[in-house]
Amino acid sequence: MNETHETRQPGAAPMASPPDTAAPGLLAPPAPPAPPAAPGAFGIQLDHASRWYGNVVAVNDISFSLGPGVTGLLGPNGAGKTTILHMTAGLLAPSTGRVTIAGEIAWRNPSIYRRLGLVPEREAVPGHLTGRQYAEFNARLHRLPDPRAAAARALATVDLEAAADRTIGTYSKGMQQRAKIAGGLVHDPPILLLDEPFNGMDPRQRLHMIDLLRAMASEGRTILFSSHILEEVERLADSILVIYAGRLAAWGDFRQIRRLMTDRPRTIAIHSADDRKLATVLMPDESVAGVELGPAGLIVRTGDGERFARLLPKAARAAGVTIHEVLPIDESLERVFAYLVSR
Amino acid sequence: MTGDVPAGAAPTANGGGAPSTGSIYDLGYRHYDGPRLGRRHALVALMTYTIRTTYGIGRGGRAKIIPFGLAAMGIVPAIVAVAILALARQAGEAGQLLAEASPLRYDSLYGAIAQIVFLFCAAQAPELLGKDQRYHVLSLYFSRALARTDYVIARVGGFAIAILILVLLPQAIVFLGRILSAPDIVAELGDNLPVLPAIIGQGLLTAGLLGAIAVTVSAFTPRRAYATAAIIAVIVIPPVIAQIAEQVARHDLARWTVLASAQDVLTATNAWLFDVRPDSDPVRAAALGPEIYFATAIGAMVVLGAILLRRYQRISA
Amino acid sequence: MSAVSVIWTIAQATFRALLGRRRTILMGLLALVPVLVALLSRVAGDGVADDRAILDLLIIRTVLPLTALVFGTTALGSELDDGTGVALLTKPIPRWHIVLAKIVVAGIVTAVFTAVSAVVTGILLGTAGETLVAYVVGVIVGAFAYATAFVAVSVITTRALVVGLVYTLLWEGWLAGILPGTKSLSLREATLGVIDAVSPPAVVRDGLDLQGSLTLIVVVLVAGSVLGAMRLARYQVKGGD
Amino acid sequence: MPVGAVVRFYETARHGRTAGVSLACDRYSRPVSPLVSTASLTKRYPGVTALDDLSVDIEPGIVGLVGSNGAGKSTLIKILLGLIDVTSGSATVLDLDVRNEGPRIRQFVGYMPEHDALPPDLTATDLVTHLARMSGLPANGARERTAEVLRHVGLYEERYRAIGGYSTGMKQRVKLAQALVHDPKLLLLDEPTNGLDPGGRDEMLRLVERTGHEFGIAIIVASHLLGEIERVCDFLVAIEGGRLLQAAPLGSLTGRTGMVAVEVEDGEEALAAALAARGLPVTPDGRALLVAIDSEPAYDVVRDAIADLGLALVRLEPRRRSLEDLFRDDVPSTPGGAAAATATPVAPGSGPGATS
Repeated sequence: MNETHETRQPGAAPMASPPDTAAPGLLAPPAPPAPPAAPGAFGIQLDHASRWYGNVVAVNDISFSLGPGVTGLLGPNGAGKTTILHMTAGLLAPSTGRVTIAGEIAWRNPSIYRRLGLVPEREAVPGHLTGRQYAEFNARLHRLPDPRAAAARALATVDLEAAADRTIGTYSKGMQQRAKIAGGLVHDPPILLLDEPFNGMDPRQRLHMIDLLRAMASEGRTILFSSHILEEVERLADSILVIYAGRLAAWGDFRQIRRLMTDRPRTIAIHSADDRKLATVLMPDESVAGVELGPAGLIVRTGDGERFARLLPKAARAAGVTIHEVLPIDESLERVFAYLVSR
Repeated sequence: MTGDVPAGAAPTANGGGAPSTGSIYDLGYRHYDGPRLGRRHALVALMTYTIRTTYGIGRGGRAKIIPFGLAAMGIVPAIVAVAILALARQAGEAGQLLAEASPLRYDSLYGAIAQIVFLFCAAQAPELLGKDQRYHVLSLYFSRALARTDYVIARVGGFAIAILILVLLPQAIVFLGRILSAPDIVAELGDNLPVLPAIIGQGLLTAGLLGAIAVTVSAFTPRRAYATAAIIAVIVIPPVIAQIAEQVARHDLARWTVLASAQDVLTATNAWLFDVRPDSDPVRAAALGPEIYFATAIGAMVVLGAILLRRYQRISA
Repeated sequence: MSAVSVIWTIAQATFRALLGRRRTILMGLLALVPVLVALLSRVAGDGVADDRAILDLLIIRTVLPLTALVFGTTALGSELDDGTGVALLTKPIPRWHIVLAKIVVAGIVTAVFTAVSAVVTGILLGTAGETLVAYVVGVIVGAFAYATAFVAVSVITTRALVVGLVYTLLWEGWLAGILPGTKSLSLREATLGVIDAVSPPAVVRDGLDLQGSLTLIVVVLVAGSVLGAMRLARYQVKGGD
Repeated sequence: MPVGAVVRFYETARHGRTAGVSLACDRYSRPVSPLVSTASLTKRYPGVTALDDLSVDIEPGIVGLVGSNGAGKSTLIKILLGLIDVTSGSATVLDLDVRNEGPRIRQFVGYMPEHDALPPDLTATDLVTHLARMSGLPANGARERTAEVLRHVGLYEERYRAIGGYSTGMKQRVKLAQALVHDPKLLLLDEPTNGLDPGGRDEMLRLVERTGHEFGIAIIVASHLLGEIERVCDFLVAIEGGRLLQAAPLGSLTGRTGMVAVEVEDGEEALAAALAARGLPVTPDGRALLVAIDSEPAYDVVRDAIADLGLALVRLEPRRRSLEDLFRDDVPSTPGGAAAATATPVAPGSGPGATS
């Protein structure tokens, strides 16, 4: 069904564009420079990877490669997101195809964990350890030269110093999540895999974590995280990977993806001083597919967004109508996601 | 919603058939203004629900196999006893000896089905309590018009009644069997009636004690397999210890271990109620007064009840 | 950070995980059973019962295998099931470090619980010092053999507890009685063989001799560790959507 | 003692959409006293203060309850249900005192727990009917209400299958249904979209909105997701470290800031220069340009500048304050709303017993 618009199956995979937005908010304390990935290799790469259990195909021939920056992994429940994350984490063998971390095969290759930080959603944290002990436990297993300092830094990064010496069993859900993140970051990895990282966090911690991940991405790290909260993905991710029924439905910047959906006319809500007059002025132009005057102001459906956007200010000035608001209604990540998974 | 036509618009005059004018009824959300029966009703509803769940009624077929299977195994010996009795009575004088020798009289019936009752408790109690804890259903119960004590009372009460049914059914069959097979029903009824209080008394003790033990143990072990194993251990092991103690030890230390064994306590009360010799060596060896056994049984029920209430008072829903 | 310190880190965490409050009490009670029986027979009994028979029945046949079963299957198996094991797997350390640490800890904890129970029971039964030493040695060797076997099983299947129960109750218990051949694969017989070698009993048993016992124990120790490590290397997280 | 924020709630227009619930008197035409009212409510656990001297009145409507981790959100809900006792202070729900009227309150209050709380072997119909009986409904009343409520939450033929086989979305609907079956006056929802995928979250939020505005049932939604609260709720109560941070109608917290975000396909610099030249200072903000517009002609200046440069006007949107500002450290939380005097926001990780 999706022949109507060419889905860019990128041959030369576009490196996830380095984030053009400056990393807002507080920068994490300057971490030591991440160990360089193998030259020319992508942080995370799937090459025609599939995974099935008997006849059930969980992941069906998916290829993508991610460089520095933040990528959001999206998909309805049961679409195969967790299977992809497990394969990328080297915890699950692909039935066919290759999964590599910094150029190295992920499956049965513990050395990838030197460069890979993991925050799995399912992983339970041992309740009897304190936050500090858990971080130091991870640091020692990574054979870090100074595990205590590394643990302290990781705990500071996730703002857990206050509760570091309480056992994790007494932590709230959000604090347990931050302890897990501290454990996953303690060896300062250049590549990060996070499965619903903000689950259970309160608004303040959420903002802090978003700023943290943005800052880490701007240091050149490759970050892949899955989430169901699209507001967060929209704010944090440079590009998105949408998985649906085990297939890669879309990949890249969601605004570009929306523009590629030429089969869905773009809907724009306009509030102006005189909606009816503006409507009559806009109608003659061929880019206007439909107009509706309703309580939410003037709704225009246009097949050619760019042309209409140039037309609007000129037509309004000609008609002497003041424009107060111009809102594209169906361009949010929510809508794009809904369109992708509803085909 | 289309025009808000009052629900149940009166049909027109043409004999109450379909309203000729046609009307659209409001399918929107209707508030409930029926009766609200409050806490007591909720407790009774939970108790009856518990009894039904114990027998797997209202659940799939699979849930009925164990309870009904065990209940059937409890009834079979009673039916056999009644059959023997009926044949014996037909055979006139010679039959009288046979009737007396019949293995199953009221007093021995409890002993005969004891194992079945233990299995029933061990299998069904976890079914009631384990699931509520393991799947956090408790938070749904406690957020309703019930207090936590109501939940406990309803669950224990319901389970004890279910056991009572299991235990009294065979007795009822033997009781009816005796009367119906007797040539002179009124006379037979006359001399069977005085036994009734003993039957019911022992039934209540058995259901209360075993029910309380099973429910309390499964309240502390949400996982079904462990709960069943634990209940069997609590009911089966003490009699073995009492047995060993009685043989191995001469001193009176052994006498008191018999009180830890629910099985022996019930044998003792059964013997006193029907005034027959208790067929349990430790009980005979301990030679304790009957009031001690009754006190132990009732005391145990009270203590277990308190433990249960405290457990559910402090459990985090 | 040498291999030893990594293994020690895992071991420390495993000790803490295994000796949770509830499990420690439970295993303490199990270890108490032979002591109680010994106490009872000493206080209330007349003659002194055959101490070796009680030690064999209650310690070697019951407390040792069951303690090893619980600690062996939970040391690694429970972490793989509840997800905390992922923290170990996603570390740049060889898999045999993990398995070795788990076996050592399970072995030590089993040995401690069982040996203490054996010694206290022996003293109460008035067992000769030399026999007691034999039992302690046997218990330690048996503990590590059982622990290795059960840790390996817990990586291979999630039903390790059931498999372990079937092995101890059916294979070593019931079948051993009927088919003498099974003795050569029974860790219980191997443990008894070691004990008899250290302090020969009055009546010679027809179980495994020392040489047979030691070969079985060494085979179990090596095979268990290697198999466990290889299997852990290929361990895959289940399902997920 | 922070001033109790008593805010009467009136029909407010928000995001260009009238909130469905007006301050109606309730069905028995008594003037509506506050649905929920707490007076210096305090709850201390050993070592942690979950609620610290909280005084707030909550009116009928959809109320968002936001708070930092362990800030006492679920503690407050449990207290309102009369499930846990109170260290000091008092609280009333529907004019009933939580300290001694627990069972009676719970007859008129529905609760949807956050975690999964459904037995897998029962069907939705059997479970909800049984729980209706637990709320004091007679047998046939329970049966009718269950059928009605399961229809409203969108469970049709699946209601006769065992719950074990349900998707997370369907399980959340069953949990909502059991909270609605006894026709409560107040519904307490603890993170209703927990664990749902985007489609499921959207449906659940629509269901919550419909339940609150069409069914006329007061709702308190505890949630960590500010986007959800902004979309569904009419009123906000924010708790931080157990103390009241903010209690105000949404309209007052997400009002316009007087700045307008202008987004063009390309050529931002040219536009910025043009606007500055015409006396409208511009500050870049990501893809958009923020322009201070305070008069009608100013809009025309922007329009004409874009038309002159022949640029493509993609978005022209008044920038609103968002709930996040309450929680963002660098932005001082401006006192919004009628009388929402707020306690000074407790900085994270400091202060006695702060458990965030």
